[in-house]
Amino acid sequence: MTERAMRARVTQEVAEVIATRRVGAYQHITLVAPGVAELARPGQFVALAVGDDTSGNLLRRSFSIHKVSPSGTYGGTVEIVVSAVGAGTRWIVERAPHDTIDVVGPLGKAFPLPTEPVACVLVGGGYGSAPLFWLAGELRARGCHVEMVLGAASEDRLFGVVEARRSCDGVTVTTDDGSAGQQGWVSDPLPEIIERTRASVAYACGPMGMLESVTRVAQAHGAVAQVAVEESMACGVGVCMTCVMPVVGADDRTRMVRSCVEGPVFRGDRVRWDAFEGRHARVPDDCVGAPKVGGH
Amino acid sequence: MTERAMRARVTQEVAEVIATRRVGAYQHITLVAPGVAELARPGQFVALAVGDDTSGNLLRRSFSIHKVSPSGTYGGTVEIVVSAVGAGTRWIVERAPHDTIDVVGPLGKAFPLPTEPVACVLVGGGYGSAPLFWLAGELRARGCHVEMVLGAASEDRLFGVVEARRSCDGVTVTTDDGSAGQQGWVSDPLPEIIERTRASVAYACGPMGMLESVTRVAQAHGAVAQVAVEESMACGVGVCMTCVMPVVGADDRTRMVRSCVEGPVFRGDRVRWDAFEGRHARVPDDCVGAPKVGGH
Amino acid sequence: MSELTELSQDAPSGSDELAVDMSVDLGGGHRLPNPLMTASGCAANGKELHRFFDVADLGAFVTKSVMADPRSGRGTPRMAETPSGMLNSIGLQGPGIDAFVEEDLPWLQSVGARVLPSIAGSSSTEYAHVAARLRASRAFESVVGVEVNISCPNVANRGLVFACDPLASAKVIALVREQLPRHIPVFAKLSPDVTDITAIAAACVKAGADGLTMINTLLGMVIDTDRLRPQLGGVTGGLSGPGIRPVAVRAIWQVRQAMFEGRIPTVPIIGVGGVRTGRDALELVAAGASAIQVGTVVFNDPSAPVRVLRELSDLLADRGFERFTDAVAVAHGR
Amino acid sequence: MSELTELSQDAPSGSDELAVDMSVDLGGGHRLPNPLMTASGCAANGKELHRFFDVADLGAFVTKSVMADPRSGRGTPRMAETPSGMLNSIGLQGPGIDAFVEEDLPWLQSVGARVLPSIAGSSSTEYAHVAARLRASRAFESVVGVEVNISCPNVANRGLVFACDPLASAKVIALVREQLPRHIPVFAKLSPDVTDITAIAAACVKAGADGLTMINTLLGMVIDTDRLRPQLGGVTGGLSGPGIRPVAVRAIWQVRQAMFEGRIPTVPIIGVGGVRTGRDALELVAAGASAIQVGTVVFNDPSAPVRVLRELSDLLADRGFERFTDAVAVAHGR
Ligand SMILES: Cc1cc2nc3c(=O)[nH]c(=O)nc-3n(C[C@H](O)[C@H](O)[C@H](O)COP(=O)(O)OP(=O)(O)OC[C@H]3O[C@@H](n4cnc5c(N)ncnc54)[C@H](O)[C@@H]3O)c2cc1C
Ligand SMILES: Cc1cc2nc3c(=O)[nH]c(=O)nc-3n(C[C@H](O)[C@H](O)[C@H](O)COP(=O)(O)OP(=O)(O)OC[C@H]3O[C@@H](n4cnc5c(N)ncnc54)[C@H](O)[C@@H]3O)c2cc1C
Ligand SMILES: Cc1cc2nc3c(=O)[nH]c(=O)nc-3n(C[C@H](O)[C@H](O)[C@H](O)COP(=O)(O)O)c2cc1C
Ligand SMILES: Cc1cc2nc3c(=O)[nH]c(=O)nc-3n(C[C@H](O)[C@H](O)[C@H](O)COP(=O)(O)O)c2cc1C
Ligand code: FES
Ligand code: FES
Repeated sequence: MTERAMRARVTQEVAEVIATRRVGAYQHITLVAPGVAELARPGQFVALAVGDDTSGNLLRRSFSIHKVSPSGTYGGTVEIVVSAVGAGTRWIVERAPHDTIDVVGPLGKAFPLPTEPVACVLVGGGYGSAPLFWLAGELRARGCHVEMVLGAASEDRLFGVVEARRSCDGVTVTTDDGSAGQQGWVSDPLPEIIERTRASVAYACGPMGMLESVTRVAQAHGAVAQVAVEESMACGVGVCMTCVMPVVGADDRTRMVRSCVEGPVFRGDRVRWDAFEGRHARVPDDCVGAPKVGGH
Repeated sequence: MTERAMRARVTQEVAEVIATRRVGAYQHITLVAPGVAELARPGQFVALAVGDDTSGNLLRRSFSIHKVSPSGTYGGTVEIVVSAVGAGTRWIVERAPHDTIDVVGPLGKAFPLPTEPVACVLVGGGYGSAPLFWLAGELRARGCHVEMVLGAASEDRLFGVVEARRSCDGVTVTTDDGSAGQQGWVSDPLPEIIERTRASVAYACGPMGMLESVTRVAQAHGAVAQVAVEESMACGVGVCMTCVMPVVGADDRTRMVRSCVEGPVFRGDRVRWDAFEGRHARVPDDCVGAPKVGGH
Repeated sequence: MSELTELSQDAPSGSDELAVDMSVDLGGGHRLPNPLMTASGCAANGKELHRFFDVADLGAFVTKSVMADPRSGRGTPRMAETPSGMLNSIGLQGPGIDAFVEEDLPWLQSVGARVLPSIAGSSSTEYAHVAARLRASRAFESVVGVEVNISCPNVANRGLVFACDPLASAKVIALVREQLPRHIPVFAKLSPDVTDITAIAAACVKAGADGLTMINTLLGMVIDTDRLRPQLGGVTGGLSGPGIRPVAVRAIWQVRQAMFEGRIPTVPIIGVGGVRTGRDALELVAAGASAIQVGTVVFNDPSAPVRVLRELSDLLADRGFERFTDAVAVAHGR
Repeated sequence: MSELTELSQDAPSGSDELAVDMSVDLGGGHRLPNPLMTASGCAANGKELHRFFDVADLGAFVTKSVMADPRSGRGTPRMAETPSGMLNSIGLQGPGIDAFVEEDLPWLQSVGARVLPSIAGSSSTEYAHVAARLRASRAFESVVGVEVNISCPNVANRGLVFACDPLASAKVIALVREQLPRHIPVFAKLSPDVTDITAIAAACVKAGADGLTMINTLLGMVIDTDRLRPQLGGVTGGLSGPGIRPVAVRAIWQVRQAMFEGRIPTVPIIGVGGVRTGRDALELVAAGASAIQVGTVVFNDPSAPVRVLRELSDLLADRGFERFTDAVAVAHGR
């Protein structure tokens, strides 16, 4: 890593795949990326290039960092959990050991950690649980009581149930179809857990709809929600303005902020959930610089 | 192979690489392509797709068929010899055993074989020798006396010297820098060989400049030249009209003909060598449909 | 006919097994069994691709643009590969209309193909002459429409391409329309290299075009960085392939939008530009195309048009469509 | 300064070790150490990329087009990946010119960058206002030129983009030119979505442009084939990336050719469009570009501009050039 990368706390490196294995519906991939491994914090993500020079897929794909091992037999490693949904993720899951992938990271803001040993609930939807085990470890190291809720459409889309039992003080599993754990959504058991553990923070990562419910439930039960969002990103490094979403700032004004550099972790109650509709987000009328009637 | 492919004498198949090895400056690749192997004749070529669905390289790359084995442990195989010069050939030479490549073939016209057991000289420049060993075998099976001239810029760019000694009645090697065989061009020893063996046909494959000299020398010494050309091809199957060159037809008129379907083998004395200049070929003024002065 | 009989022993032909009614009428009462076509200049005149699939399985076969006389085309190199596309400068090489109607068209008819001949000219009278000669062909029965490639240099106007000028385009279309019987729809093939494609579309439809084909190639250029000169013999060339698909989708969308708004009378649009898969075809269809041509991608996959047909039909079935035509322009007003 | 001192301990910066004299003067007597630049809107305003390389190593840093007031830009999704490119519809999100001159420009100056601010407007007077405010900035010393993004919808003309109309383009350029001191060259950034780009180029130069930047994005569109509606919140968007490079090379070639023929006064051209490697940059240079911007490819490789600089310099050395400027437009007349 160059001194610049060190100072900038971000680096770009050609990472070798040293392990890749199927876990339910996902692929769990381990990359040798010592620079990223050294700098990363839970909640941050990496952006992977797709294909080689002949590739027609120019944009990087973003993945939460599941785990880092800053040193080891191979030098530092970074692990990610990938759901193959399109051309880029399909290419990534098809990589074999010893293939290389160009990685930029760590990117974005990490989950803020409480300064006191408070109770926390961690909520993961699908592969959204990937960054939470590492977070759980850090929280418990600070003396926090940590419970986890893992939810997914079906059993094969749950990630890390065994690891959760190992790394947390309590684990609840929900599936939409009841194929594992209790049938329903992650928001169903959440009120009871927050109340019982007197949790002050609910950390969540998963689909937008889930993050909105977690925020609502947390607020109703006196906890702060910290949610890691997933917006379409072209650059991941803050230069393209494609990944924006409406978020309320410290001055109480809404702005379209870049989720790659000012996120992906936001305080749930700052996100303008009212502006989202399916995969689209409107610019709220009261947003700074919103188009005036008849204007741009 | 479908009945259509059989009748059409061309097929498209996803071929597995079963062997690939470095030979001097080239990569010798063996593909499992039973359909192509069954239909091919010496002088024909295959067109390989570059990359997978994510590839930005849309056009196929053409390669002379070096050898076919219509049956065997793996089913029929096709061998090619590749010089990595650009993005596509680099991708092809990087394929490892068990990787797959999409192949269309066999394409183009094969070398015409003499009906009588006449003497023949086969001239190969660089990897241009690739299709000649198979041709030599067929010629000798018909009782022809076969000598071969292999030429290249330097020793590492010669292909198949050992194989030539095995499959021919005489072999001469030339290199521009004298690093192997006699120093000079393939056209230097050619007059002596044609005269001595009373060759009626000179078959040649290699760069355009070489094909032109072989044609000239053959003509001067009473032999017919059959040359396999190499023009930039977008489709390889006769539909795009990019691979044309000026060739004189049976009616003595010059036309811009497609080298992928009417070639790649042409009678040397039919090719309008006067129209070539570097990598460009002009439309001769007396060509059928040539632009009129002030016209298109 | 013996060839056709033989064919029925092949794997069942594309259209038989399709889950969706793919048929479409582009005018003149010719109901095409499906909307897939070759693109002019990317399929020659049929024989070559017939080795890979039955050209009668296509909705229609679009031939290489033909002019009055035989043409040698340009010198070489005539192509350059570009990222997700290519550049070509063929210069409309072809046998001329006489050879076309005597050899190519009868052959296409003999294998049962429906044909959409593409015609070209250096002057509006040349277009008219080619259309007239086509009409007089003994194989004219196989023709389901005529595509007019107006992206040709107009010798009367310093070589400016007809398709860049609404008046010149309209004149060509009007003259061609006159030469052909009413039941033969005329399609004007538009160039995207204009400031406002809806203006050219409107001029063509007003002049009698029964449909529009969009888009022809974009004007582009590649420099050979070894020899530091233009790579193509013809200096500039036409850019095609998946890289330009977003331009095709936009052009189709804009013209179709203008039809919805009543600024242009509604006529069918044939979509072309960068189609590689059924998904790509669906993009053009949802934007407003009633038929789809596959051009450059044929160079990558010679049987692409029939593959795309299968893929498109499967995607439509997945999305609950019973008829292809219900998906045309469906993305408008969503 | 401490940051700059620290930097010298990094790997030696790009320009020190280059084999060729890469310097270039684009007007106003500002000699740039090299011709590599970021592209407006593809590099934000510097801080983000400064984490990957020293932005002062660039010939110039081109900032995101700034307008008079803060703007939220459009709703999302704002992007779609396309073959060898992408589509974007950001809607010129930005902090407005006041914040730009108070925060962004001083920061760029503090790290030693040479800046080419890009300005935009919805009316010609807005452009003039933004230029005037820029001139009044305390960090104006860092400015080596101003790029005028005329690919904005003109509210006075039904939202028609300025760059599609020679008169509207000329008016913007003339007003901006008036606001800026003589030693600050003004570059008009042209759109390729016109029938004749040389006509727009000529109008801009006549109105006072000291140079031209070519090209902005092509208008394109992608349809989401799952939901069968336009993928972008803004329906259409700008197509960029390597797929459009042949269009950029052609535009630069045509305008440079018009300069050689005396149809347009000769001014420097800044080339942009699909540059991924030094080889690509050399294509644009040989066609006529005196400087090169790297846009979309930064999203693939954040340090692409300095990598391309190294690669370009190596290629020029291989080809026997001693000075970058000798390679500009070298492909003409070969
Ligand atoms: C901060 C962050 C963390 C993520 N973590 C994970 C993870 O741990 N595991 C995982 O499987 N996926 C994760 N994703 C989603 C993952 O990035 C997308 O699934 C992936 O980019 C889709 O690429 P594709 O080529 O398969 O799909 P395509 O649909 O072909 O992608 C086309 C384009 O859209 C972009 N895109 C599409 N969907 C998304 C999306 N959901 N988010 C961002 N960009 C998108 C792609 O980057 C690409 O540029 C994360 C996304 C973000 C933003
Ligand atoms: C009939 C025939 C037989 C051939 N046999 C062999 C062989 O046995 N071994 C071998 O190494 N090479 C052979 N070639 C040349 C080989 O096809 C090219 O070297 C290869 O296409 C270059 O691809 P690239 O991606 O590496 O280069 P690039 O320069 O990146 O290619 C760019 C484009 O130009 C085309 N192109 C470039 N050079 C050629 C060329 N010489 N011929 C055809 N198309 C070209 C490519 O197909 C591609 O579309 C043959 C060519 C032809 C026409
Ligand atoms: C090699 C080549 C030759 C072409 N010749 C013609 C032609 O003769 N007439 C015509 O109208 N279009 C011609 N085109 C344009 C195509 O028909 C089509 O409009 C364009 O390539 C865009 O579609 P695609 O991206 O699927 O190729 C040609 C295209 C290519 C690549
Ligand atoms: C996300 C994005 C935002 C852009 N924003 C601007 C802008 O604000 N002003 C401008 O003049 N050009 C803008 N452009 C256009 C680029 O500066 C450039 O002209 C174009 O993308 C072609 O270059 P490329 O292929 O290297 O990206 C933008 C391009 C992209 C991809
Ligand atoms: S992804 Fe480019 S700014 Fe966030
Ligand atoms: S390569 Fe297409 S016709 Fe020969």
